Amino acid sequence: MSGAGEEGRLSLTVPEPHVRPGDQPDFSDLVVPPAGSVRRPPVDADPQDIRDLAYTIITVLDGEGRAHGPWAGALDDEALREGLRHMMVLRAFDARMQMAQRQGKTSFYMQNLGEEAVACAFRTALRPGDMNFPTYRQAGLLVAGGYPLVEMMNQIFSNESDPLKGRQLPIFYSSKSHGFFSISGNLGTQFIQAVGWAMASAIMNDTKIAAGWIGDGATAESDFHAAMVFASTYHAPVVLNIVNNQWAISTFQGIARGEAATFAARGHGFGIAALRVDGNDYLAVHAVASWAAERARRNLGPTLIEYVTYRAGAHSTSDDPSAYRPRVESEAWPLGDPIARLKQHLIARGAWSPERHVQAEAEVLETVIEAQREAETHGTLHAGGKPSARDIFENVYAQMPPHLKRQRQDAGV
Amino acid sequence: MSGAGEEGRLSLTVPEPHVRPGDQPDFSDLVVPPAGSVRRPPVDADPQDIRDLAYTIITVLDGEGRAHGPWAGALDDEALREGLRHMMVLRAFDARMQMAQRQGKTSFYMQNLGEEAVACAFRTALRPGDMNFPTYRQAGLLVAGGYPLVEMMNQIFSNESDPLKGRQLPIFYSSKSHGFFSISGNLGTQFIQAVGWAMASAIMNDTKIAAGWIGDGATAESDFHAAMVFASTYHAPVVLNIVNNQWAISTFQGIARGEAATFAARGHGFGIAALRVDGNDYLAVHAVASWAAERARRNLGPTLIEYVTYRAGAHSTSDDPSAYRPRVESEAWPLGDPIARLKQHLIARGAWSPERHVQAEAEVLETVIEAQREAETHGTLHAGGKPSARDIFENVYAQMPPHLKRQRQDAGV
Amino acid sequence: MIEAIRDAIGTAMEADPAVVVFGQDVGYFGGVFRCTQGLQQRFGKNRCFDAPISELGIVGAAIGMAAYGLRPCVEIQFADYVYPAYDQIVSEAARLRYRSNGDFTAPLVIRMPTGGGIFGGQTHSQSPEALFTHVAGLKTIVPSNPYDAKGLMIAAIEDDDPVIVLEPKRLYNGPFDGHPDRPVTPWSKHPLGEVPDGHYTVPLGKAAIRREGAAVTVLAYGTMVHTAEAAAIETGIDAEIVDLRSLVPLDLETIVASVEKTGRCVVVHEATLTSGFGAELAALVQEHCFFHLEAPVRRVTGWDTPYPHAQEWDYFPGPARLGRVLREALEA
Amino acid sequence: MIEAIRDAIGTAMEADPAVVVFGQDVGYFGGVFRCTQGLQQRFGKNRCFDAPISELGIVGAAIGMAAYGLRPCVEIQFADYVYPAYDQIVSEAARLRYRSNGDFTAPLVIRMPTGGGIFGGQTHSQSPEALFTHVAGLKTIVPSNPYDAKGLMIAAIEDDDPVIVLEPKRLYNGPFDGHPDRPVTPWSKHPLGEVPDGHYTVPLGKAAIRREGAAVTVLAYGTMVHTAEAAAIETGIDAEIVDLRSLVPLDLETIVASVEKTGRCVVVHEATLTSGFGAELAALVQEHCFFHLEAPVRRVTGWDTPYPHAQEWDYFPGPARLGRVLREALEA
Ligand SMILES: Cc1ncc(C[n+]2csc(CCOP(=O)(O)OP(=O)(O)O)c2C)c(N)n1
Ligand SMILES: Cc1ncc(C[n+]2csc(CCOP(=O)(O)OP(=O)(O)O)c2C)c(N)n1
Ligand SMILES: [Mg+2]
Ligand SMILES: [Mg+2]
Repeated sequence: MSGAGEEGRLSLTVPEPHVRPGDQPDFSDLVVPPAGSVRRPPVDADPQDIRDLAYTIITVLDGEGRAHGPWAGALDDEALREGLRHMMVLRAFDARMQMAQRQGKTSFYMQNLGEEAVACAFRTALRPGDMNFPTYRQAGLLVAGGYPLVEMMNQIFSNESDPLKGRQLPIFYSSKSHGFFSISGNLGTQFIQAVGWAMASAIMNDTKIAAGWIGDGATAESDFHAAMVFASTYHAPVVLNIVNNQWAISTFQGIARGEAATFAARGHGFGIAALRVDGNDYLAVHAVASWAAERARRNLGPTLIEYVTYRAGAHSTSDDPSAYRPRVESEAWPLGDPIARLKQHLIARGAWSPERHVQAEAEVLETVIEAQREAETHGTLHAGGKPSARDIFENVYAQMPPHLKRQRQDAGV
Repeated sequence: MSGAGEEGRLSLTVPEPHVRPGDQPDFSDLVVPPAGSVRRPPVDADPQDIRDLAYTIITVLDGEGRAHGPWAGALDDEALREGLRHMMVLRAFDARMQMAQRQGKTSFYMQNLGEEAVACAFRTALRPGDMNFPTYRQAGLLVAGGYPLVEMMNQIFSNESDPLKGRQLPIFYSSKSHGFFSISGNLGTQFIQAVGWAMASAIMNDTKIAAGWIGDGATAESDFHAAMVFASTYHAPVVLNIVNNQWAISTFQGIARGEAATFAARGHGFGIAALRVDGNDYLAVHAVASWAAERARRNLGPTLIEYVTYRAGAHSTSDDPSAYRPRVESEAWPLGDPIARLKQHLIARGAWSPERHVQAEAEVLETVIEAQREAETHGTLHAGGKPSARDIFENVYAQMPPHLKRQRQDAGV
Repeated sequence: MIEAIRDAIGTAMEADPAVVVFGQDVGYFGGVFRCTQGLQQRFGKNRCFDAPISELGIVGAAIGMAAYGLRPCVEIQFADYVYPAYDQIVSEAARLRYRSNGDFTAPLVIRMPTGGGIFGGQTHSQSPEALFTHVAGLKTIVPSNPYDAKGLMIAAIEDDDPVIVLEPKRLYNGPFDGHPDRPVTPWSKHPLGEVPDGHYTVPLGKAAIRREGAAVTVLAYGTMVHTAEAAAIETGIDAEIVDLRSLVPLDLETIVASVEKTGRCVVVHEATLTSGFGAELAALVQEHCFFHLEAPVRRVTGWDTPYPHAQEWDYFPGPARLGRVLREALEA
Repeated sequence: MIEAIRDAIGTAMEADPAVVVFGQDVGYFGGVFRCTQGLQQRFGKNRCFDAPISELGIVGAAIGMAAYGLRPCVEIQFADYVYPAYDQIVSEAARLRYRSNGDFTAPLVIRMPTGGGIFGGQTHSQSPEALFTHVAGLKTIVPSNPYDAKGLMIAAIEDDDPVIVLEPKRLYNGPFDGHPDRPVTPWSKHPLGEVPDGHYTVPLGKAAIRREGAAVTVLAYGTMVHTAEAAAIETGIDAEIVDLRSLVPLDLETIVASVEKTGRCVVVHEATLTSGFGAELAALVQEHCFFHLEAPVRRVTGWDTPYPHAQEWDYFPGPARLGRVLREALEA
């Protein structure tokens, strides 16, 4: 801090990442405690007694893929293999759709690369009827929730079978039946909506809980604050998830976080239980998510979770991160790759093998390609079946008012 | 928390004050440590090392008016008598203007009753050129800053000498020369503006600092969050003041605070130094304000201060608090009355006497009445000199654009 | 009109357990204008409660609740304070049905006192209706009397789309004709002050002719309906006064029929002139009635300035200013 | 046009140390559309820096800075994301001078890419100009070419009032005439693509006639200026095209002169129809040129729906739709 300690001329501090393109990656700030070393409080813990959990990182898997400590052990082989498959499907899906965008089959795409564990593992802590309020980087919720890949692609291609009738940007999915709230392009807005949904469930003495999602960068938005205030005041049965993937387009997390040690610590000023977890550790994410979900279900109030992960890809197909961060930064990321880590763990526990993995990769790719083949029979953005121009005028209101009827007629559709 | 601990039906929590009209006041939740017992860290303390200061109450004066501890001792007799006078003037001013409103001389009024120490003592920690971004309940900043009472009244009466030309609601003062930013009717907005002003001072390598002001209720607004984020990120030389006077119109502070222990704790999630102080203790407020101002001046970053006080009067002349809180609650307020406490202290230190106080009361009243007499020669809302209808059209823009000229002509003024 | 609004909300809450009410000071206290008084006692804290001072939070939470299946009816304490919630209204409530193709919807009501006439200065006097009418997916209504207030409010709460309800605060305690110097007449003396018990609706999208006339059509809503009546009486002009009631959807048919009959049209509102809803009305009228119009459509509105405090009655488009333009419209 | 904007901001920063620039991704990276590229290197992190993702914070902090005496020029990444800042813009920036009687002012510029044509869906395509033109105290400008973009931007930064600058993103890389199927022509081939070095201004409040004509006046701004040119050429109609450039203040004189000459008027914009700025234009034109008008003023605009993704070209008011209305306007 320039000028600190002395009275005199003031100066502005603008946080800056340690490294920029050309520099050596440097994650020395990221202190990761040994796997299994962080305590697991009871779900009815008083938030003020677990403040330490916001300043650490809950990790289960060590560097050799072995599980440790009180957060381990909830998932059996079958569940873990299923989790691995979800992440592999998501990664293959991303790769294919990224390519499809390059081929002009759609206008835009956003990958989940490197962050697959967060949404995929979280999803398994939920029950039917629970509702997610996701951002654009939680496609894993749909994949792990069994939503058809073809439907996702129909949306991405804005084709004649697009469930959203071509109205939304690619990947802005919506599925009430799969507990996936309509994605907004406006950052943050869904966070307070999740709290409202959870309040509604409480008002109706229902049993369903909600989960809100937000990126590290978007925590700066006003909706984040509103969500914290309302969740705290009404003790809402909601899990509030911050996916800290280190970047917000070109802006490193320090700009949104400022001088706070962690994003999880934001919970403390609201008396909200806050935990920080290794977002690339499927087991840790699942365990923490389950803890928070149970807390919500028992009417014990909201939980704020920060997932420490890394956006390994570009922000979107409109972005090229080599302009603002070292090309090799992703490889230097200390928490590794979520798929590689779970694979290693499964092998270590004798429930998987390198050979089965190669075979699974092929199967997964085949599944995705098969889905794409089917989706493309319904068209892609500029070719084949399309939603109708009439769809522009539908669903603005429950019933079309006279002025829209006039306009639709004007449009000649 | 209903249903807590068991899975089952959820239910909504709506915080409720302990008491309502007819009940006995109950401030048992308010834990006030002994005067002088809270430590005083160096101004360059790391925010994370002083988190305890957000969960306590810094008090200097004890029940007998004696000063104690490390936060005492900065002000001499003269300064304290001056402080007493400021608060007495403000109280007399309030009483007269409240009456003037009842007499129809203005449309509206808001008192500072019971909270006089906060703004009056804070003001003395500032230097010329520093800028406050106040709410409507910091008239003490003007009074303690030597702004003419007549000008304040001219504004309140919207008369021909109103510096704001009748445009603003009564008490929505503005005075750049007195470091008092134009009051907005929109809660919260000024908090982030204070941060921006402080950033500007830092950008220009200036020496001036800013102070933002917000009520307990208004901390729920989005601007509060923006202010915290920007102050934290850019290490702004700003003092961010939360005046927790227990009420937001009819709503007790628990609705805005939720499950947090204090409002000061909101600073922790941003790495901002946070202190909680007895807002009815002139000495404590002055000491804490000076600490924070020095911190800002030394470019050591922002400080968040929560002043624990009590809105002893109605919210405004449009409000009747007996509809939502016990009539006698104010008398039961554990932190007493700021004027009585400072008077007691001055007497205890031999610098004041009951007789001088009575005399001072008379002088103060005379001063206020004299100012009112003068202001009324320039008119009151419905009688005497008025701002012009032409003033409606001025100062919308720096230069009046053609459409406003046409409209002014239309208006025939 | 306060009683009518309270009655409407209570009736809707009675009829449907999904209706919940919250906002600043609306719970225990019953709202600063007392529009929700008694509802917490009657329906419990679960269904009527105080909210933190976050308009964003109030509307954002209401959207989440609506997506769950409730029908929140929330209060913004003054229309002047709706802007912090503007993003949630415009980007979320208004577009949720569209962007999810009907998978999620936001049937909520956002009530707010609007308009001037109470010496409220710039932050207690605004009329922001045009900021809502421009937004596809919203409905915007402005009642001018207790009968309509109740019927429109119930219709709004039962509507499956987000509805903005602007309540002219100067009408809360009686019809106000724009003469601040005259004593306030209570609603009990006004034919539309009588409010039937129980459930009824006034449909969104239907205007009402408040006064038949042949010389000129006045398009008005809210407080201005009464000001227009005063202006017609005082000038003796045979004005037809159309109370729009609902701005979106708009009853264009009634408007066009009236203007085709009179051949002249004056639009009046309290909001600032430029890009006010009067612009839309003037544009529509000239478009649809061009060959019937004998004079340009004129607008009588608040000036393009913030709403001043002391000069309230120089700002407010009262009967004198309206009357002058009515006369001019007849002379053109 | 990107280079022109960057050049304008750099020129203004050079001329006045009080000009500071910030917004999301505008610092190191230079903005997602690269409009601030190189400014941080040139002027230092003190004067060009990244901001947290809080539009409210960006504008709120800028108001504080402006009150201090700086001239902030901030970027909102897309106009669609301005709503979280709407309260600070409407309640604060726009009214600060007024409410403090000039004691405090807010000379700031809020830039934002606007309009459709890039398959951006509902959140990267909006044209919210009418939400600013309704607010007294704001100025709102929309450049249609690099020459104007630079001159207007410098004028905006030097202006003592808050100015909203809507930058039609579809024009960033070349004039776009509404035919998505044709190859993009670069600005270098367009006469107004040539941008003089150094300091110059285009005054706020002056329209430009882009094409003289006698048959009908087209009022347009931003991308629609080029669409209108295409429509005129393709229909062969002798249209006079007025590029408004500044919506508030508005060059009513030029508009009235043109319509009095042609006797017909068509307004075109991308924003939704109802309460769009076209309503204000239509209202003004019929008011001021009533006895010269031979046909109603017609509006060609985006539909009253959110902006769809796949049906972009059915939504966008292209030359075909405009051409059809031009023909109808002549026949009326
Ligand atoms: C209100 C709003 N402001 C700005 C944007 C533009 N924008 C889109 S994504 C993005 C970065 C978000 O970063 P983060 O929240 O960390 O999420 P991530 O992309 O890393 O998953 C920005 C600034 C937006 N979509 N909405
Ligand atoms: C944006 C906004 N919302 C609502 C209001 C209405 N309002 C005025 S004062 C007030 C209560 C404020 O309480 P607090 O912040 O605790 O300040 P206090 O009055 O206690 O000093 C409310 C809700 C407002 N002025 N602005
Ligand atoms: Mg991120
Ligand atoms: Mg308060």
